[in-house]
Amino acid sequence: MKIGFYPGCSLTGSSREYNESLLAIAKEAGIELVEINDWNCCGATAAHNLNKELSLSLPARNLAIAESEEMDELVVPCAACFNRLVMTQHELSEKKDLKKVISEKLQMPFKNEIRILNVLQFLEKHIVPRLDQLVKSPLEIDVACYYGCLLVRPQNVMKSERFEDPMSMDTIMQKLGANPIDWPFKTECCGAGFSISKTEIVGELSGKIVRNATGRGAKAIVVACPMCHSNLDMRRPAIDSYLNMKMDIPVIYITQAIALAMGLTPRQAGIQRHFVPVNLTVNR
Amino acid sequence: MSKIGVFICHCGENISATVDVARVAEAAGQLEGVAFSTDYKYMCSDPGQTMIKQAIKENGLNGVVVGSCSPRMHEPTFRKACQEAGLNPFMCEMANLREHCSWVHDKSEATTQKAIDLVRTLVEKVKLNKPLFSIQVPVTKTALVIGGGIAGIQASLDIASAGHQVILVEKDPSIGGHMSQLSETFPTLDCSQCILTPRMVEVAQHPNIKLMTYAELEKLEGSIGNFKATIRKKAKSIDEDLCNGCGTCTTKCPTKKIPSEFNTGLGMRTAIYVPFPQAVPNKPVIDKENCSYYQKGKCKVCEKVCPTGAIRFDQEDELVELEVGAVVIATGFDIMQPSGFPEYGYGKYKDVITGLQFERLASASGPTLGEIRRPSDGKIPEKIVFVACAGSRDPAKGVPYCSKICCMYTAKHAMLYQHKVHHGKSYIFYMDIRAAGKNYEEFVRRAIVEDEVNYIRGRVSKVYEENGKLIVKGVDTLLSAKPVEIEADMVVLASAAVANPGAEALAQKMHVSYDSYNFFSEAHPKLKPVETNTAGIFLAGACQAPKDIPETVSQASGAASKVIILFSKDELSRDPLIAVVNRSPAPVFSTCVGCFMCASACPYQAIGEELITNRQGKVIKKVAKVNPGLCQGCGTCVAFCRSKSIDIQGYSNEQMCAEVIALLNHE
Amino acid sequence: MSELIKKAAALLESKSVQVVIGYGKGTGNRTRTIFATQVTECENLIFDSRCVQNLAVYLTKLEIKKLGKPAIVAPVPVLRSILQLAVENQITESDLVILGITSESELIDFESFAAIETFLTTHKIEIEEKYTKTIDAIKAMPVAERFAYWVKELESCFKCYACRGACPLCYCTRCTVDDNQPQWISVASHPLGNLEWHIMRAMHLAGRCTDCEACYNACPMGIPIHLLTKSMLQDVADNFGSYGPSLDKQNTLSSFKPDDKESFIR
Amino acid sequence: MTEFEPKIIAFVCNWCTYAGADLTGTSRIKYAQNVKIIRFPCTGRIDFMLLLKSFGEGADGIIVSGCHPNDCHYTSGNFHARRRWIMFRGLLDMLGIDVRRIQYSWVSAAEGFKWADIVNSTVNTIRELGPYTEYEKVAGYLEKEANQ
Repeated sequence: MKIGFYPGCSLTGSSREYNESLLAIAKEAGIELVEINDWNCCGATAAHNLNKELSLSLPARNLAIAESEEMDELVVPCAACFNRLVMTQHELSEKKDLKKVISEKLQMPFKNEIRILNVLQFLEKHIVPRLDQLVKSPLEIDVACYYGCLLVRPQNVMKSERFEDPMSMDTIMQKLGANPIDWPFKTECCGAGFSISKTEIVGELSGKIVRNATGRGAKAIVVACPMCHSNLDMRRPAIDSYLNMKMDIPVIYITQAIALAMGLTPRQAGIQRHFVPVNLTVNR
Repeated sequence: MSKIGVFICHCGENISATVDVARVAEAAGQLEGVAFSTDYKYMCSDPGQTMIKQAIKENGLNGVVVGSCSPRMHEPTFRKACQEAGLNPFMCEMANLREHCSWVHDKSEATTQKAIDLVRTLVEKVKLNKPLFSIQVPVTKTALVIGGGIAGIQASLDIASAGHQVILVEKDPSIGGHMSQLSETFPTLDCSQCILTPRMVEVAQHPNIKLMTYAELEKLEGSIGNFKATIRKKAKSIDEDLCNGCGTCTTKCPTKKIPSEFNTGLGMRTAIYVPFPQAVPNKPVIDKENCSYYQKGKCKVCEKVCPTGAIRFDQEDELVELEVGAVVIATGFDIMQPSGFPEYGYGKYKDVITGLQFERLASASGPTLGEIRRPSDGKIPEKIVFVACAGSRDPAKGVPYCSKICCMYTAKHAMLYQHKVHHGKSYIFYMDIRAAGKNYEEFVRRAIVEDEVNYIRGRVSKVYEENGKLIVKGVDTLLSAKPVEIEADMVVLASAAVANPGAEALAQKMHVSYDSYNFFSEAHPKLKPVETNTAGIFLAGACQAPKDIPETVSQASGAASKVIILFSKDELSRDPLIAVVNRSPAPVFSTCVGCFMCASACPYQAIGEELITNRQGKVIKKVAKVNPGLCQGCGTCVAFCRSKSIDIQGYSNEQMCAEVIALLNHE
Repeated sequence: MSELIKKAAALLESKSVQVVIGYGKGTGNRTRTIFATQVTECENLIFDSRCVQNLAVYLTKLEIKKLGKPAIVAPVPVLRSILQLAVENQITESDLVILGITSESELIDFESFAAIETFLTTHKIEIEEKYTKTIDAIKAMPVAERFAYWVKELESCFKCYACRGACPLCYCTRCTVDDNQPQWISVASHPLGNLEWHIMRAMHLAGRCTDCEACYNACPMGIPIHLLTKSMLQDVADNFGSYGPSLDKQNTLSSFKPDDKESFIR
Repeated sequence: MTEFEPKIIAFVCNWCTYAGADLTGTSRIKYAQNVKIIRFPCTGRIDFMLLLKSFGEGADGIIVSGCHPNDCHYTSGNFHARRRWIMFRGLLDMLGIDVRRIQYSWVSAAEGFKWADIVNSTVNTIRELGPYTEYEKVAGYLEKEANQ
């Protein structure tokens, strides 16, 4: 089986550590992730509000390339990219006429049959079964698993049963030795796209998330989306100013958590790249 | 020589809007064997039917095709019209030009052409139709009512009062159903038990009603007028004739901490128990799962204290076979399982409860004797949030429909709370207020205006606990259009009304249709709301769809009257669409070779043997024979028969072949 | 086979049976069926590897039935057919005497049909590898090519119905191919009629065929129609477990399991 | 050139799929005109010979549909039908008759949407496969003879 890999823009920029840690744990588990050749923008945020055909063509081109490279699965770690790719696949499989139109635009064969995995699905399928052997230094801390909006939605496409109270990340963290706390902000909005335009809204929304996680005793927030990470980590000044106090809870990617539990070095996990310093060894 | 009449209906504009009906009639008129063809605005109307009758008489028609709606709608109408004109009713067929053509296609040449094709197909079939005569079967004038809630109680009483025997089967130890659990009822606020229990007693005392509680339907065979039902009477571990209902056993039973089903887990019961004080019959059963004797082999306290020696530990389930002529299904509904909404914390937080649990809290016979006290610490809640549409109208929860009763009972709950806790504050998150019903809207107004219940239009996204309070996060979509958070002491979820978990299996046992939510399907959404697609089986109450008490009672009486109509005659006619083994001249007698594969395939054991003998009485041949009383006309045997020796009347090999050829060969 | 002759003669002598159906010497190196009604005729009975006709076909024929109660020489393929005919209520134990012959050419008696079934459990139908290979090769062809292959193969069929006549399980009083109300199958031996006839024949043998190859052996044109029934035998095994006649097992097509698996129904 | 309009015949049972197709109508869900229904009491009644006849009479595609397993109005007609379809499909496949041209489905009385979907997707499939010329050629032999 050939597993493709679509990084998207974030993983090559603001969330390089997500990329590094994902590739590191895949390597550790003996899984090859093949980056698809000449990939392009997924069209997240703007395209689907402006130009329907463009917003479908952009992801479709990436899917078609993956098909042409004979990949069976395509891992898309960024939740926003994943959402665009999955929605495109869903819409084009529902609407055959539209698929014809898009296929013509792509000017390459396009079956629309590749299996797209988000990071949690990838981990569940390929990494979790090998964790028993791979976990070297369990993370014995309380963590808050934060899913955000795009990983589990929309419900009718993702077919997730617990889309208001997902558990998949919690289960993985448990396998790493951590104790995922029971908390109500798993899928609350972090402020998402307002990160740049209206930072104070992010401060309020992300602030409530950070406060609740801290209040319930979590020592780290675990995420699986570059946007969530930016808002919770990079926007800490806005958060602190909304909460009127300094919050020091670190925010890590699930892949980083796995990397650390596998005994990889902090540098291999890329945790030096965060704004809020990460020190998970405190309560070991 | 075929002289077929073709009658094309406009159905107002339902057909004529997309199909060129005049062209269809014209094209039909040119078909070989068609002697008369016309179109008309409403074929099913009196003038329409008269037109058919006249045409039959004037043209000596020997076959009729009506191109109109689905035969599932009006086949009986037109067959009857033909009969009145002296034509055998089974010489009439219908082409489905509405449901299968005009309603599903846009106006176009292709649509008209399809209508012509459908009519031609049925014309070719009807040419091969043969006059058939209804089969008379005797009617067993006993009704089986399944479910002893208010629907089953009402239906039983009505049928029994008309003078017929009724067997009422209830799966729980007592009849009464959900209605017996309710505190007070909207919109009058009269006490549910006060109006229900007299009816329950009436059932117990009625000479025509045989009550079987703690019993379930195991099997149903046969057909309208002559069903054979097998009932499993679960072992109650009690000799009901000896038990005098004194209740000593239930007070002495040492296993006392079993969550009471009747009190929705808010109260406790013993292992030998009567579900509630007014139960009918007022005799206990032993819950084997929780009884120390059954589980550990020790105890028998009940046996020791029983003054009449009525305890029977060795009692076993009993299967009872009953002959019945009609069945009323009145199995009610259930509420959505708490696992359905983890975001509301049901099951995680003790003070998040369902509407049904609130009924028990508010009920004078409930675990708090009618005081609103929250389950966690028994405190009187100062602030309650009610969440309407908890699951309902939410496709993501698998319940896209409206549960219909929640708007009203939530208003009632808030009202009852305000009446009992004057200084308390109540909030209702709602999507829309659906209060269509006599005095319903006025009732909701009263809750808002007089009892000052705070209605917030918006949905709740999350309920979580913080500092001993339940934080309800929702949105107010009207005035502020902003997220709201309410710190509540208790949250009541108006959980969606869903089909009973056993509904699907029951439907399959009885071969009645059910919808995608496992509610039983009525035969027609408007005109046959109490019938099922299986003749002789009727529906009453919330097993068909969520409904409130008045509606349930009306439907139950409706179902009862259908049963009474059925029982008004000693015999009923059945369609003769059954299988027949052929006969041919000697020395062949029948092409059947007697392999009896048809017999092993028949779902009704309707195929037996027939010995063909010569004049001296010597057996020449053994062939299959269909018992017309048992055959239901599925035709499975027909498709099996290699030598085509068995055929089904009305769907014969010749007819089906003719249809295939006609359908595929136009121009 | 002096023992066979002795046994047959004794049966006729004692009037236990009125006719012995068996193999005899034919023209050239071939064998033919003989119907011995006299003790003396029994001497003509032979049995060797050339005796491949399925004699069970005569058990249901009216002309043979008229001769009286038969004894039948029954090597393994015939035994299978006898068992299937018993399953289909065409013969009863008292109707005939079975002169069973094992694959080692030894005589064997059967007290009952059940005894035949027990015996056959050690002689299961096995489709030879050369056939499975051919079937696989045909199935591997592109669909249009496969169709063309069969149309070509069936082209030479002239509807002599020898296949039907040779098959012990084609015992219908009136074959549906002869039914004209309705006309199920196009009459003449043109491609459509041939195709329909052979589909119907195969379907009517679905779950019943005991793989005796009598149809193929009888075909004057050598059309490989036995590949159709063999392929269906494989389908029976793949979808419903074992194949082969059995007295207490329902016939494949007149029985079902609620959890029968398929992958093509939406 | 006009687009190829496939001729598709549907064999459906009275209790589930026929009623389901009625529901498609009452719900006013649109579908292609190419499919025309013949009503049977039960899928158990649907003789494989009728399917064969349909191809012989020029059908490009066939839909066979009835009650879901366990839902048969007659208890088990659909179970028998399913076995028969499994065997028939295998035989047709062996003979090179294109099994993609026969769509089997379970459509209940409540599945009006599903019926429309089955119809439309079958019409699309048959449209892509094109007219069944291979079979027509075989069937057309008769006509040619008659015309001479």
